[in-house]
Amino acid sequence: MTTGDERKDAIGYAFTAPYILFLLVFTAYPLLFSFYLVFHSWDLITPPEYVGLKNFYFLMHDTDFWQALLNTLIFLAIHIPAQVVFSIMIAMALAEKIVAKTFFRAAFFLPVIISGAVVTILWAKLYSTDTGIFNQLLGLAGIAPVKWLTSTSLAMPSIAVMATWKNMGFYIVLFLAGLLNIPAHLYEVSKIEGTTRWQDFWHITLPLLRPTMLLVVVLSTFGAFSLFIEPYVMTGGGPLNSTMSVVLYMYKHAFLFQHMGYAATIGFALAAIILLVVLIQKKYLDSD
Amino acid sequence: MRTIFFTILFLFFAGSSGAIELTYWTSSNPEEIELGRLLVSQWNQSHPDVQVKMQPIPATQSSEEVLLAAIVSKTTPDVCSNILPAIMGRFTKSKAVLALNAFPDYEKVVIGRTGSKLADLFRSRDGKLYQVPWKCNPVMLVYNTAIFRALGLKPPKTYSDFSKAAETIAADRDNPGRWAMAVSIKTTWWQRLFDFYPFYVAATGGRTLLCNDSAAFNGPGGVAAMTFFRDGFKKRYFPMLGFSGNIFLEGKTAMDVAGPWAIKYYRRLKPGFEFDFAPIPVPDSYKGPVYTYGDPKNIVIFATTKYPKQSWEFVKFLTSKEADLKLLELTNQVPMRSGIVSDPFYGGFFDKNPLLRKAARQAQYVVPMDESQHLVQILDIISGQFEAAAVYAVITPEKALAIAAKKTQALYDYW
Amino acid sequence: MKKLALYLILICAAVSFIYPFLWMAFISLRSVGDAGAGSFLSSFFTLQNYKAVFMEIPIGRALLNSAIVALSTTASVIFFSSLVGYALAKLRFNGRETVFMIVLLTMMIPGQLTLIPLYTLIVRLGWIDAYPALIAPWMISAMGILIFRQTFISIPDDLIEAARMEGCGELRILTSIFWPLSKPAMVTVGIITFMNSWNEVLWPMMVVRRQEMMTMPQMITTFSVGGQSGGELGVEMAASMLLIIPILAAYAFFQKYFIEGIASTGIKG
Amino acid sequence: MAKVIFEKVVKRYPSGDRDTVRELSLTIDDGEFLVLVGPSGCGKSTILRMLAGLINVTAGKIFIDGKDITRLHPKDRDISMVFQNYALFPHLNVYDNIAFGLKMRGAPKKEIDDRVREAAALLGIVPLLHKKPKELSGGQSQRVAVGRAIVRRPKVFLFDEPLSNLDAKMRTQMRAEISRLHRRLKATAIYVTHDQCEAMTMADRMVVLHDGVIGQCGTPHEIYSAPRNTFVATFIGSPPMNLFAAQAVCEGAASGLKINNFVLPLPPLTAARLEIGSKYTFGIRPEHIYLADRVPPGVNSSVPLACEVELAESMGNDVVLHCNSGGLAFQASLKHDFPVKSGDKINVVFALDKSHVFDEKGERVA
Repeated sequence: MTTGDERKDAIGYAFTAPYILFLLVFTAYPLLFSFYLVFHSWDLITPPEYVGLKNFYFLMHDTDFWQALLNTLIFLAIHIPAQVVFSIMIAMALAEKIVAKTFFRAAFFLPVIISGAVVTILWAKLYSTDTGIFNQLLGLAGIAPVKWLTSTSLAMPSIAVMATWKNMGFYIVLFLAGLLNIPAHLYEVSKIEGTTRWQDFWHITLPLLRPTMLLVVVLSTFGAFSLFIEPYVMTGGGPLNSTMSVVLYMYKHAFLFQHMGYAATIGFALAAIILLVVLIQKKYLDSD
Repeated sequence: MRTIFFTILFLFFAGSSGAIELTYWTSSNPEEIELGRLLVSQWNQSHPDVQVKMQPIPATQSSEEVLLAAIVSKTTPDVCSNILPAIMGRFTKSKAVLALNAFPDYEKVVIGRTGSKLADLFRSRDGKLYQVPWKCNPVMLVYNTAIFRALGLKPPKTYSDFSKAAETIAADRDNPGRWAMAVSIKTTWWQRLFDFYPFYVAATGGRTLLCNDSAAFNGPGGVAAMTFFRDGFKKRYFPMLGFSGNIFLEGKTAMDVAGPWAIKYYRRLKPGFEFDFAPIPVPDSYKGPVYTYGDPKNIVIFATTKYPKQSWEFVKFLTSKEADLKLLELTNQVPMRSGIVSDPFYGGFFDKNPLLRKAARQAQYVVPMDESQHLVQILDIISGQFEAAAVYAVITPEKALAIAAKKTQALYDYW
Repeated sequence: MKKLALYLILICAAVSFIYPFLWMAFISLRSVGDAGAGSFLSSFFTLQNYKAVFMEIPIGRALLNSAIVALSTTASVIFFSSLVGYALAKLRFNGRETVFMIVLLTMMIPGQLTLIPLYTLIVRLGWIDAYPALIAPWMISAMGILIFRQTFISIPDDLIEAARMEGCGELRILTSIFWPLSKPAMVTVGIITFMNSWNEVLWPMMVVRRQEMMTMPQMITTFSVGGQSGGELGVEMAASMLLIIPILAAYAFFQKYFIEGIASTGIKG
Repeated sequence: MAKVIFEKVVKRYPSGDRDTVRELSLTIDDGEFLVLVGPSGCGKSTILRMLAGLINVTAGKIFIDGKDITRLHPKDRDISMVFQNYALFPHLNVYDNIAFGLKMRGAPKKEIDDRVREAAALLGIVPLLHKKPKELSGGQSQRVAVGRAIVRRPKVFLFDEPLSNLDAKMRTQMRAEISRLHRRLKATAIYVTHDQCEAMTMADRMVVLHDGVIGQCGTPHEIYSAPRNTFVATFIGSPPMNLFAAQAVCEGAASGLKINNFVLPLPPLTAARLEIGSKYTFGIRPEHIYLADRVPPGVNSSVPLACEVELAESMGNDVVLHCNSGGLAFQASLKHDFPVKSGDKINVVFALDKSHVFDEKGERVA
């Protein structure tokens, strides 16, 4: 038995060893294997076949993939701004002195903890053309039923609205924490200077929320690119592929067609795109 | 008490004396499970040395997926009787199944039962036969006889007949909002096996989707079938919404497309429901026998078996004359046995079940699907184009089928 | 006046967040006959939808599977992540900083990249339709390591030294000193892990095919999408309720930790 | 019970450019209360931690009771330690904190209970047993920490600056209490502090450390009255000893030290050890400087030195005068029984038999 530092060395290795092993098996190996897969065609049953850059070439010409990417970007373009705007609004309301603050916070957080599968199944009913509550409400106002999920132009926005509803509570909490971090004396200064609340918002609140904003945008980007269960349950990717997300498309190739190499290539491309998008966001939100 | 004891004792010794155990997978629908149980218990009683253990394939996933996963993990059973012939390409490619030609009495058994014409449809490209043709479910038009009677309609034979019938149904003032036929707008690949594909097969006089690894479906027959559905959706013969439950059973549509397996299903869900089968409608100009998709399911012996001989004996037992009668009786599906309609052995059954006589007659004019590793994907492509051309009518049938053909071609070009 | 508008907005928003779940609970308790449209309290409540769920699909088994998977994943993440977090925070060894960098780096890898190879790995390991497939790849979390490291670093070294003097080995120090002192971190990591594991649906759909091995969300998704529910709204909603009740109970119990823990780490599934 | 021996112990930290502890050899007798004192960074805590087993020894050996414990785990050395920040486990109450070590060693419940209560009674903390550490004051926490240390009845007690977080009054009180406790337990104790006052009052023997080496080891009195070098001389004593650069000169028959512009005659015994012409350091403690007209009887004083009081710091009983005599600055500590204020001109004398002379290297000459 040894003492002090050397012993700590040994124990340090012993304590990190499970993680290193885990990392090698479940992160490093898949990572390396994905590099292998993108150059191969493999259906899991017959031996993998080296195909060079064929997977990438097919990907470039695969209109369905580009459509799926475009769909996902449309989802992003609606989901993220809506998320940020509404979350900030509600967070600012919650930052005021109000009663039952915990109740409101808990209420907004409710959908966050609930399985996306359940939320989606539930909203599929709410969106139903004949019996859903949205069309019932519209009916009360004398408006004809809207095809929320069966029209090519509305299906993806409908899904984006639902996803915003599901995740908003989480971002409200983040923004609320960000808002409470802004020193109160800054607002006192501006009060003396006689600024309007709107000016306060633009010149104090928003700039100081920037770090939170970046976090929110990056996290929701990661989330948005993982879009899967919502279209899987609600639309199956339709109508006319308008809600086919990249992950759903990848899933289809892997599990319906057993194109492991191609599915890995899609994952590879998607990861690259995610990192690119996040880098761009970082550049614009993290500049100072 | 004592008998139980001795039984257990017997089973114990029987077990330890090295009785062979075979695993047999069946489809998971209740009728086939019942059939499987019956046949297996008969077999086990008469073959104490070769005991068969039956297990239904889990219901939630498609059988194909389960079987592929089993092949990957080398946990395939000895015998399986729920094989979609179209998927066989991948099984043979991965050497997962036994070539049955190896058994000396194979010719006698398989050709003797099925007839060489039908058996040849299931012959692999290398000329060998890996599957025993077992049963089929000719996909046919099924109609609500009560509605047809009330409106004075006859089952439509051609597209024009169909239109006329549909107009009559739509004009029925007593039942507003009733549609002519249920067609799914879902794009899951196998949905097309109950709309586009059988209509395509019928319109082309029995052609399949592919010909020499290349799309064959974008000819006049395919366009005709696609146009039929496009017009149907356009004229609201088919409901264009995602529906739950069986709207045909509920009387919301007058027709549906289904195989004879539906007979038991309908009777179970709605006793007293009146329906009848008819051949799939064809284009007005079509002459000749009406073919359809047969939805065949075959039996294979997996290469993982340790007891090929015993397995083969069991397969022969499953396809025996008596077993085929049980198949008819319990599942209302049609054995792929030539001359079954005229065989007096089955005559009694058919007399009692005229619907199945129809199905058995249709079974003489069925085709399977092509054997291709890309089949699922090709059906998925067609499904997408079906949605575009027929359901939403955003492109013409010709264009849709051309795109589908091009995408199919790309599959063969790249992989 | 302004306050009034504020409350009006908040109440409307809160209603829109809670109403769907109330509706779901309501539908699940309503007798089959009048599923569909209708107002609250229009009929009496019944448990027949729940009975139907148990009759139609092996939901009990799915509940058990989900519980096994979520609980063992959570226990494992807490144990192993705190082990690594302790080493990174309090033990000195060569390569410690490298390991920490790796932990941070792995958090940046989009999961989509490794999903397919991970699946093929599971196939090769023969873990399809088995618990290890659902548990093993999620046994240690980088997020957990990070949270534990940050928490542990603020615990004074004195306590470790005192414990060593008093006869503790390192594992003992972790379990009987650091764990009790980091309850909020443990609860945070625990509930985030439990929630993610309980709600996960894509991964089980990839590695589980046999119905007996399905987890709750997967079972309910296939039940709903696969049409097994036969379009019976009440049954579908009852199945969904069974999925959310455990997490709601956990939420009610740990509400404070749930929100604050997640806010402080900025991490979710 | 236990004799502790350090044998040429070296400690080098991987990051450090030189040894923190250099070839330390030291024997601590059974039952002795040894204080390690020195400025921060002198290596005193390192020595303690090496003995505790909390850090490893680079070279050399440590023995307890003749047994080489250099590479044993802390728990196998039979020692206990009181930490500067008390290091009480915040999640355990006082009772469990004290009982912790016994529990870890699997002692029977009954025995644990008896011993904990005994220790608590000894320290007067019985009413606190069910409190959590955060409810305790500093003094109470320290008592609990001591309780945790004594309950196991180890061979050696280690104290790592245990009183430095307490306020002055509490410190004095605890100081006395620890001393009393030590007399009662008669265990070997090693006490680290940077506070010379604690060292002087508590130690049987003290070790003044400087840059990883022992400056001097001896009883507090030895170290006070005969510091071995200028470091020890200035480190021990408050206010610190005055040191003047000096040169040995011979003026007539008597030799003396020339400091600044005056010559200090030395007693012959001292003078004999000096080499004329060499440079020396002359040291005199402030308390050994007297007003020329108030020299107590029996003091061998020097000739009066005229100086100006630049600052008079009254300490109540004493007054510390900051004096300047023609550029020579020094401090004198006088009994506060006469009026003196800044700016006054006074004459002082040095008590020559209490003076110290160090050579150029700073080593004691006389």
